[in-house]
Amino acid sequence: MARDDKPEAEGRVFKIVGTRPIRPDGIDKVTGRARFGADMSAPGMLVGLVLRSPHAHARIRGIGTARAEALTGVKAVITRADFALDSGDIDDDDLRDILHNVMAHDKALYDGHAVAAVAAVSAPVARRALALIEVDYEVLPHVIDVDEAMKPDAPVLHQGRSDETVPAGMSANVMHRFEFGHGDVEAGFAEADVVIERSFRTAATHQGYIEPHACLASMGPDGQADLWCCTQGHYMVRNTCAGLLGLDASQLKVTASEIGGGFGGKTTVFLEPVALALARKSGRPVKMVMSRDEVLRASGPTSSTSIDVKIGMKRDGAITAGWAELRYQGGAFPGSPVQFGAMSCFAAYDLKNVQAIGWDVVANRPKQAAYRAPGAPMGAYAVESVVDELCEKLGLDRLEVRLKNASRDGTKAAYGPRFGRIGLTATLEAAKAHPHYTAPLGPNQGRGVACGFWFNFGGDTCVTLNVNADGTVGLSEGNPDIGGSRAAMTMMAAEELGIPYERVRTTIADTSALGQNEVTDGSRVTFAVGLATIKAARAAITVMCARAAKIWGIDEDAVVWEDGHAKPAGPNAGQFPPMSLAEIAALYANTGGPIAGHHEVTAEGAGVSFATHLVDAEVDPETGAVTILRYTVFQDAGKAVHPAYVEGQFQGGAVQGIGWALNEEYIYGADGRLQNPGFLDYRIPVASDLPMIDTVIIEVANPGHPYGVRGVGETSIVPPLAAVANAVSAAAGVRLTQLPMSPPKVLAAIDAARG
Amino acid sequence: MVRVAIWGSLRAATGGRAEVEVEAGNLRELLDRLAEAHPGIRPQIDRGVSVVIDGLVYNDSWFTPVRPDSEVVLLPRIVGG
Amino acid sequence: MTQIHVSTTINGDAVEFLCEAQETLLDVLRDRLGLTGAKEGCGTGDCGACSVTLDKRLVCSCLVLGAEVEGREITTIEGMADGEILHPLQQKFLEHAALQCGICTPGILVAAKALLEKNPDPTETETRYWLAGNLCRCTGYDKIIRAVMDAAEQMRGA
Amino acid sequence: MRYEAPRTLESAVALLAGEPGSAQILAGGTDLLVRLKSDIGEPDLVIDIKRIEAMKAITAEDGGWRIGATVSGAELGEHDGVGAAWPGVVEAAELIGSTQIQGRATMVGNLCNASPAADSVPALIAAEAVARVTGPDGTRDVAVGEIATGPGQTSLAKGEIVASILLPARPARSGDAYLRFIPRTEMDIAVVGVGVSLTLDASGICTAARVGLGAVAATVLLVEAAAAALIGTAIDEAALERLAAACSAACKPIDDKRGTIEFRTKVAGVLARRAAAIALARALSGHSTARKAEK
Repeated sequence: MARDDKPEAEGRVFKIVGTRPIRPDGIDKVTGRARFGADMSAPGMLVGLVLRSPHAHARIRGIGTARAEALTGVKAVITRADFALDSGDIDDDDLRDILHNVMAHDKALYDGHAVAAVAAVSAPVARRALALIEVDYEVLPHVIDVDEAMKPDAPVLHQGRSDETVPAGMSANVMHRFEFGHGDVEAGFAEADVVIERSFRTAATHQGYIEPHACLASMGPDGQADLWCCTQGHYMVRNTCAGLLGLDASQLKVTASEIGGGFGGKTTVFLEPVALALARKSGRPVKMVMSRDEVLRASGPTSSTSIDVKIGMKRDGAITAGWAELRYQGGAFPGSPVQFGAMSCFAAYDLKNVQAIGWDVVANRPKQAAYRAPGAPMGAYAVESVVDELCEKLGLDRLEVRLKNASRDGTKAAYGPRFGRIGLTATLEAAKAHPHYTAPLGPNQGRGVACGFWFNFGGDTCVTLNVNADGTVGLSEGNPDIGGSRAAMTMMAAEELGIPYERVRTTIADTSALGQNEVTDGSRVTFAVGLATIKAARAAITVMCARAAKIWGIDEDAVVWEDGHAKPAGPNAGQFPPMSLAEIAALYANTGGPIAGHHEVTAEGAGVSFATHLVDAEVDPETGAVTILRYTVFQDAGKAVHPAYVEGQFQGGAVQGIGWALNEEYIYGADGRLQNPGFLDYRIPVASDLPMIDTVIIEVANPGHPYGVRGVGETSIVPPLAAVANAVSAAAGVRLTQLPMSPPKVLAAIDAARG
Repeated sequence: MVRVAIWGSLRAATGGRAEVEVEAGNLRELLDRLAEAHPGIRPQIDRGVSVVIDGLVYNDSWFTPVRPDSEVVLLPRIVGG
Repeated sequence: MTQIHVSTTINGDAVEFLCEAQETLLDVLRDRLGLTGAKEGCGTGDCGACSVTLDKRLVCSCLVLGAEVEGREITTIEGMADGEILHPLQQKFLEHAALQCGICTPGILVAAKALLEKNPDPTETETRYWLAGNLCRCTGYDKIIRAVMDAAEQMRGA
Repeated sequence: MRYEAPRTLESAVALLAGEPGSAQILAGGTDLLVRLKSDIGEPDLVIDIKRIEAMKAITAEDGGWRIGATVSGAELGEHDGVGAAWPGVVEAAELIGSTQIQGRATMVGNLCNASPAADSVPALIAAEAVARVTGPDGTRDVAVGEIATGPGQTSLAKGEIVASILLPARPARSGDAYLRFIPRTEMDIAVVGVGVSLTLDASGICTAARVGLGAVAATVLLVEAAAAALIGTAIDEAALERLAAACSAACKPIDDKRGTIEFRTKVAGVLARRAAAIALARALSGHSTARKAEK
């Protein structure tokens, strides 16, 4: 069975993988030369702006565009009627929902929902035009809270969208029910010495990428179109926009700009189809850039949640049963990530009896988009809080209890399959041995620990590697470089070819240059694109060995590749001096033509990943203010290709989690409008809020990758909500069950506990 | 016959069984046979599933071999951020 | 609409431009002068991605009107390297992997340079507070702070 | 929108008074430019007062300091004289926004925006600072506490500009301090802000005190009961407790996205006690202790 396979990488000595070279796009990014979404312009370019609903829920009775169209300088005004394929013509539910989200149909479903758009010669003219569009709204009752939305009498967003898993009699806002688990939880609770059941709530948070969505579209009357945009996946943008606008995929060329952060939030489209529709109607290039207010109101934050967890434990720390019910609102359309919450929340534990139930619910909020390990941090927060409380109640060491119950190689996961090679216990052992775990704490200080898990993902991947005549190598791949992946690909290509890092240049190709590439998501890029890069390099090596064989007049099979050279396989193959890659490349024209390797694959076999986080926090008992004093991340990377960027993923995920735990939240007024659509009151952590974030990279090789790589980007945000909550609860002397743990909530909890 | 583990909320379509058996040599056959034998699963297969075969997650590769002794688990389609 | 004529100095070069009264310095830099190194992350002075110096004072260019800079001196990220020689901060950011996506990087470099010109030997806490107006969502700030402290040490030794 | 950058206060006043439409003063611009983008407020005329030489200065006056309307937070923080005399006022002004905002934002702008949560205003009220207002009918001096009349509303008549603020001379054995509560360590609007200024006699008894309280009512409050709790005492624990109680009692806050009524009411007392302790230490030490040390 696959899980018993020895990883190919085991015992391999790397020359480049595992070092820390300077990233190839680095100089562009420290000098301001790198071009991000909003940095492109075109001759004759117009400015496009979107008119957005001020209502949380309203029927659109009519839209009058005549006055806006009459304004001098306005070149196009569009509404839903301008999309060739209206909802009735699209049989794909997901695509139809994307279109409904990009431009409202019969109803505006949230504050910020797009209802019309204009293209004009300048931003001031476009702004004036927006004010001239007349929308006749019939305001409807709205619902924001997930538990409220599930009530039978809640205002309903869509009728008839609930699927076959939803029991009769529930609110039409409930879209889907998931259930996972095995064993008999009631029997398990009966065996326990202590059973604790708690309810938790988490607020919706936003990925908070610093670069707002931006794009530049142009389209000729022949339907040929070009689109430049910041996205996690330009192939996805191509396919989606072609579908929404009725274009052939081949007619729409999408080029990914440099991307200023995404964290899952740029895995769908918002402006891109609108810009294309405006460009088509106006006959001019159209640039669109969201304001921060638009990003927060109308892109895709993650779910707010309401979660119940019940866990039983014996006196010796053995968990006898775990049960959870998770309710996630995913905004105005089906598709909250609740199934991932339900699948992952008990993943760190080897349980005989476990059940997790998830409910996908809609509410009058922006349609959620993926956010780094979508759905997992909230479930882990609830489960790890209860495990922590059980340890506290039974007087047991928190790491020992986790080790005692930890998932190991071959454990049947709570979500079904058996784990292959996993590194959870290695992260727990490393945490136990780390000086952080036993460092003394002062008054009002507490230490928190939590584990986290993410599945990781592979997907469609294409890589082409061209060997140039001068012995350098051009690598083309199709995944936007969101955090240093060009460096990782360059390293893996150089490692496999046996040439210096500096001789490889990696380019993110546009959609016309390569076949389909899955979005940069699911922690897939270093794993899947890396795998394809290695295989493409091996294909080029096969060609080069064949060329050397021709030159030497020996059999192709008698040539091997070592340290960047073709060599006769052994004494019987003949006595020829090794030929370097550069020597073979120089003779390309005489030996059969240009030399290349490529690999196209739907990569499967991504290895799951675990992390353990340790955090110390101090609470000011008079104000509820929380200070993060110390933080250490222990995570399994499989193999860290560029350790500095692996550490960066660990640190960045931890800090996003700290923000989620402490101060980030979507705050709605009674009118259903978002009250904090800006970085002033949507409070992401600033530099002075944080200590250094220490990291320990664990390497338990993934058998599914030639170098043992596992994805690292997402797991790092799973433990911090719980770890920080456990630390704050310990410091405050009272268990906190709601996120964010903003000072008013912490102070109220302390005061309530004191009576 | 390959034994396939079915997640909880799909068990309504399998008469409550947590595991069903189908005759299949690869992933495509497995999904086809599942949908034929248990039509209630088809809407979810259309919405998207991932299949774990011996601990590794597969989404799309129809011709991935499945052996009679393989451990096969059906899951909702796994994506990421 | 009548436009305002402005003469100013940007990265040491004399520059003239026309702008409307409500246009910000950031709009002028990006849309009229092609200096797209300064980024707009919020437009309200909360993220620091548009940081430049105005008469040697660190400011958010989104909160300065283009019309205000008549006769002033502006430096942007495009003026930080000396030809092909990177500023020590730029070099240290590369060595420390102090950027992931890179969108906040120009603003943080401009802000860090202003810090080291005022205080060549900042503590970690001083560095963190000085940079509190520069949001970074990728790195958790750790490697940024290390890069700034390391650059400061190198510049003191130079 | 038109932009004007007059060279004299008189011409600025004339422009402001003569504008038939709406007009706004541009000093640091850190609030005005945000408002310009929010759709609600593009005025017909913006008058940039930063070209007026007389408003750029910090000058000694009658033992105190006069701060011009266009002096930025960063410039104020770099001025040793003001920092030594009124460390609490300077630390309050320096808490307005980031380093970048400090490069632009002015204390007079902070006052004239009339936000109940303005950081410098509680400290200015505690300092008994006086605003000098110039308008078409001449110049008048007004207590800073009388400038704001409600959120975003001021007592300034059409054409009037606050040209400077005078921080008065202060007796020996005086100290002041400002503390605010924010959820992060920087980049937030005060949820509660407290400025305390006090003077001791030779025996350490408090002879004068003023307490300004921000973000707990429609305008920044001068809490006389809080001052009374300190005056005549050695500012011992009991006095500090009475001060805290008086501050909490004076709160008339609202629930909003930044804090609850309950939270603001309680934290006002906590911060008042802490700020008074810092002011006391400064009065006893005879000079300013390090500003921003209380992180």
